[in-house]
Amino acid sequence: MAKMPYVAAIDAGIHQEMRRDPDVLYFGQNLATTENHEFVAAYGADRVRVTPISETAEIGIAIGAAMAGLRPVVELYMAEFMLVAMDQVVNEAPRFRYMSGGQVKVPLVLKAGYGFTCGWAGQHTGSLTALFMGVPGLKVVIPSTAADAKGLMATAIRDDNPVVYLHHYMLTLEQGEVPDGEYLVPFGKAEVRRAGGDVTVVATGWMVPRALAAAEMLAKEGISAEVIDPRTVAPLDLETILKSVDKTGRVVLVDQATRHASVTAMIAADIAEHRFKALKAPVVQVTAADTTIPYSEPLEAHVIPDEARIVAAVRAVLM
Amino acid sequence: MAKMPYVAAIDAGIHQEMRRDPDVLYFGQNLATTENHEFVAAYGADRVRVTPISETAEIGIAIGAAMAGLRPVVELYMAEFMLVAMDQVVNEAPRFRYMSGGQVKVPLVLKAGYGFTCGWAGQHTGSLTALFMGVPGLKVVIPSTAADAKGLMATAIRDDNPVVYLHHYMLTLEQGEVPDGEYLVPFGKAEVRRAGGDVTVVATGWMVPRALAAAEMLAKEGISAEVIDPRTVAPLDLETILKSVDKTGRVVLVDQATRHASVTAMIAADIAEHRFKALKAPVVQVTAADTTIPYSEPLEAHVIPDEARIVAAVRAVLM
Amino acid sequence: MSLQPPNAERQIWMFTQMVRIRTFEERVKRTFIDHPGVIRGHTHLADGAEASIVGSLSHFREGDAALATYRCHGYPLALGSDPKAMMAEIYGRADGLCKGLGGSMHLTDVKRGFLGTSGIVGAGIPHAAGAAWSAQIRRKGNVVLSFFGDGASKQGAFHETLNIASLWKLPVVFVMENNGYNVVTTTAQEDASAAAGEPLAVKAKAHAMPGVTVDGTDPLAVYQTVGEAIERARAGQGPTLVESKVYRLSAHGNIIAPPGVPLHYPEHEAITVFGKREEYEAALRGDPVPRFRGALVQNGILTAAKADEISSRVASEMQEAVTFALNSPFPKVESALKYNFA
Amino acid sequence: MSLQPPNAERQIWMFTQMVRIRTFEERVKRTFIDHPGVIRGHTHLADGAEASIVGSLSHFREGDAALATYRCHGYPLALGSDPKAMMAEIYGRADGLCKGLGGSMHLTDVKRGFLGTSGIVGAGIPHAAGAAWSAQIRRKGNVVLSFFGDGASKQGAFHETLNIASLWKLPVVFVMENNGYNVVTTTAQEDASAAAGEPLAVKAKAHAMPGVTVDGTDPLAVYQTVGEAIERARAGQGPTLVESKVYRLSAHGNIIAPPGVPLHYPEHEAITVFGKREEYEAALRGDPVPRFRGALVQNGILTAAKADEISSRVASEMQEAVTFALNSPFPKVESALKYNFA
Ligand SMILES: Cc1ncc(C[n+]2csc(CCOP(=O)(O)OP(=O)(O)O)c2C)c(N)n1
Ligand SMILES: Cc1ncc(C[n+]2csc(CCOP(=O)(O)OP(=O)(O)O)c2C)c(N)n1
Ligand SMILES: [Mg+2]
Ligand SMILES: [Mg+2]
Repeated sequence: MAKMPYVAAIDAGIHQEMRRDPDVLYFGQNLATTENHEFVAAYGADRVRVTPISETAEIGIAIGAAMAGLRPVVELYMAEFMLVAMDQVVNEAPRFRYMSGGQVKVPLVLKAGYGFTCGWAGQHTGSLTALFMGVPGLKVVIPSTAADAKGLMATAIRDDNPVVYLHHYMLTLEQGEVPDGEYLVPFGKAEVRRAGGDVTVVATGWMVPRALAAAEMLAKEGISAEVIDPRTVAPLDLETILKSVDKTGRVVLVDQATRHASVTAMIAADIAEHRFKALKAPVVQVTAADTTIPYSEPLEAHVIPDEARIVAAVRAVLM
Repeated sequence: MAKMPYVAAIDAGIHQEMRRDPDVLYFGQNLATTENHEFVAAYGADRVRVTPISETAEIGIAIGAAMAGLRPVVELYMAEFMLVAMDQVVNEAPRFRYMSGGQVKVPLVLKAGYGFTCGWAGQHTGSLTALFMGVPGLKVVIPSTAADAKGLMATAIRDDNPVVYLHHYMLTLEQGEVPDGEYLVPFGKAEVRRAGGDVTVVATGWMVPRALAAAEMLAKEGISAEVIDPRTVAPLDLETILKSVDKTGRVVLVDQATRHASVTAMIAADIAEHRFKALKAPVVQVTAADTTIPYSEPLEAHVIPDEARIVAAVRAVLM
Repeated sequence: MSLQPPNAERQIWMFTQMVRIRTFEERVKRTFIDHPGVIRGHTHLADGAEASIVGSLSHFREGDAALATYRCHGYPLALGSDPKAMMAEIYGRADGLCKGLGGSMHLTDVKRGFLGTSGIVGAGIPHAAGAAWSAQIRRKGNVVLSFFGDGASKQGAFHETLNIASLWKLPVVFVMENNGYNVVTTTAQEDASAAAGEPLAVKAKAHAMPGVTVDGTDPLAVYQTVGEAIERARAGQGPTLVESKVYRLSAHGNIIAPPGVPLHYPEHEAITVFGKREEYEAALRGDPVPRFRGALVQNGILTAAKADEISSRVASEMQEAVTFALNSPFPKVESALKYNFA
Repeated sequence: MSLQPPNAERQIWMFTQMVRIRTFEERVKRTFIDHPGVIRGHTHLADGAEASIVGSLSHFREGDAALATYRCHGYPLALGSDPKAMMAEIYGRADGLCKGLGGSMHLTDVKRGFLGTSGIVGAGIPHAAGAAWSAQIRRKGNVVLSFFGDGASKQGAFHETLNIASLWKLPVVFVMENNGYNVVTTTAQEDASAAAGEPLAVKAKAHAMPGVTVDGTDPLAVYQTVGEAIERARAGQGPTLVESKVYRLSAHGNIIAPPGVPLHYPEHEAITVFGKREEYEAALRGDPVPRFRGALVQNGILTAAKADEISSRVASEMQEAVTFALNSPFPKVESALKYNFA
């Protein structure tokens, strides 16, 4: 175990796999522009390359390289930049295996930060997870801790399918204990971050620490919240969530996205269908206000879910 | 009133507005390539133009023209083609008014067919509505009848915001009565297509006739289904849906999309939060199977929701 | 670079492949009349482009790869795919090349180096560059061929990819089949270079890449031009843009007809939309298949009798493909849920 | 086409605008030290590009429009926007040009023809073409200026738009500010033309459009080159690609620092990443602001005293902007929900 920031843990995951498997590539904009670059120095310019600002070609090239047997990791920096190449992400990469009747596989990782809610304003602050989670053939990963950042990245690289790996910008420097040596975190297994019996709180990314902080505040009032972090939303470990609902009968779902673009709506709908009997209260979502993200600090803070809103939602479902 | 096919009604809506307002433009690929083209002949080459296969530029140009005071309607043919220009659709058009503090408006219509489930296979058959519905600043329209096709198109053109107008391919030649003369259908007002008291069925696009057919079958068993067509999913007329749930206490939501990419999940989550007390049964979704759409006919039919699956879902929520 | 022309045997092979493509496409087209409803969705034929396809793929070696678009029936035939499995795919059957999941627009035969086809215009161009990156770092002198239409050069993906391929000297050859039309739009109506009377190969100039134009109806000219580009690529000197000028002899596709309207192939848009029957008839006079046959007979490489024999052998082969495909069962419905994930 | 050079008064106006842009940017930069935390997110300065911006916008007329990127502080100043409102926007205040909703990357001033700025590389280029379509059909001889960086020419949007603009002869001028870098990547590392030693203006050749390269640190040269392109556009002869070679004198932006790391401006990447201090110092010796001042003084258009007076007037103007912005209140939180819809 070593303490390291989330961002270093992501890199550790990439290193682990690049050392192990010569077919892993790592490329994207504004990396590896000198020979001293950590990855270029370690793995050479065959496997580590800087690209132009051409997301469509970058992701398209990753797809072709994957079909030809390599395992590309594309550095995208910000999830929004995938929008200019959305066809490659949702209508190319995840389709080829299927349309070819299983002849090809397309193992690649699209690594992108998201949720830059510290003044990045209207076009760089989105939480786009829901755009990807429902696409058959695509996997979607959202680490919220340094350990998961490493282990989920390694698993993403070994996975034989296209994976969207979304790391949260506000967690970049969060320190965490990270297992040394080979470390893999399985897909489709939610983590119960805090056990509790009164209410189930589900959150992803930056909303996980906010949910945990809210649980801490609630504990002082004698309310015991179970906080679940799905870690991967495709595949989604509904089982762990439903098991918790069976126990608590009450659910609050927290998402940094706007309500009708949220992952939580998908989960809420699944709970409403599969746990009608177990529910003792409405399934409540705490999501961003329905707006483009404003630049000005107090306005930005106003529209993003915070501990107070999570606490209030939990109190409401307990009434 | 005149009987006409859905596709002609869409055109009627565009004509109505182009005749009325010289600022309305109509352009896209593979239209207006001869002087005999209906729209070019009527409105001239200043306002009606064929474009190259350049969706990013096409939609981007529409945005710029809109900011400069015009009202473009972009013919996209298939919703998937918007994916290559997704940044323009979700991160440009709906952002400018907000980011400029209300200085500009971006009135434009992105007209696209969807749901080509008659052998168009993996890349052309998607139901992408949910990708658009949660974007603040964007409106999303899905006409299911010829009359709505005309009236919603006209309203979309007059709206001062970017509107994604999704017409269903399988409805192209469906005949319907369409009001003559100026006709507008308001946004944000769901239509109760069939009144009923036992169960609320919500469906959009091609799923509306399937839901109505299912309701017909259920009526023979003495089950009275209320079928609601939201018509616009952004804004969403939740009120009409919730009112129906208050009456029936039971809900089945039908979507041609896969489950975690569906509009129905958004609506289900809203119902689960706002009508917990009224519900007498689980909120059930009938969606496409979680797969890329296969080419072969029996396989395609197998994965898309049909009357039988809707009927079965209704029976289940009535048990 | 200079390339030996193909020997007589190879030319006969080329002719045979051209006839196979043409005959296959004729059988696809006839299916709409003989067996309505058997082919669904949108189908795009390669008739008219046979010389370009075969001339290009004559240089294919073990380990090379090719990628193309929805207009994809020609390439796998030339690469050795089984026409029975291809026709079965187009008919949506269990014995289809892609198990009935892909259909006409998505033929794929990885064993023969035909890696994938995208139905989204321009989207497959970077895939080819990606496969070329793999070839580059594996250092076995392999090359990738990227086939696409003139219209595709109006997609950003085309330019983004050409820039990277040139910058990285990837072993890829971009073969643009310029058939003068994007559906019902002429190149001059959608392309500034064409409108200015310039060849589309000029687009290579934006990316410090050689751009050449070749008569795509002449298989030996294509053999030469694409062959030189391939040699360059194999030698590590980077990509080339080849504009191969062809004319499609059928309509763009079997009509984007909504349900209710029977699918069929009307005449070429030059006639149905633009009323330019002469243009179409001139193209027909230049039809690459009879023209190459004529040249081979004239040069004594083939006798008329031998040419006829090839044609009739191919006719039986394609009749068998149709029969096989018609008799192939539909896939089991459960198979619809397979293959989403590896 | 030949264009009269600007008269003395106009040259003094140009100099003044250049000084205003430089001083404004210096005050933005100083804010990170003087008032840490007041500017959030990512801020990109125009220092080094003043001659290019002012030379281009000197030709602006009523009804013309300009659009740009996240690096957008320079244009509105030259177009007459109030630096107080601009600084207040960058500080996220209620009196901001965009009410505190947009911030540094999205300055907009519609009344002055500055229509919009996209933070997504390349995305704003088609917006300019769209505004030019409007100008074309309104037939008032108006023109649209599209400003973007060298890196943006690697986005598909750039090529797609140039093709359409050329084909339709839209009245738009594409001003590519080539500062030699996309963040920490040099043009030669990402652009095949640059790697081959060609100017980026060569990309116009793919679209039958004139492409010219100009020294973007010389305001009179830019005035001439962009002016001719504008005349051409107003006359209905279509667009031009102008590659304006500049050097940015600050780092790309105030560091993409995660929360916890204070935002600041380190030195230019030539120094911090590539260790090429000489390159940066050469650029500094060619700094367009003192150079133009020197020329004006030498030509007798301006005395040194008058030049100093301009500088000190501008210094007070920008001090006022800072003071105003610091004193402007934050917007009411409810205003965060306004303006999503018209
Ligand atoms: C991004 C995108 N836009 C539009 C289409 C619709 N479409 C299918 S084929 C085609 C024409 C393509 O023309 P070209 O590239 O010249 O190829 P050809 O069909 O002539 O071989 C179009 C517009 C598409 N498939 N993808
Ligand atoms: C589509 C997209 N990809 C990546 C980025 C991240 N990014 C912001 S500015 C920039 C550099 C752009 O370089 P250039 O166009 O030369 O403009 P400059 O900043 O040098 O003025 C990059 C890569 C982005 N904003 N949009
Ligand atoms: Mg073509
Ligand atoms: Mg630059």
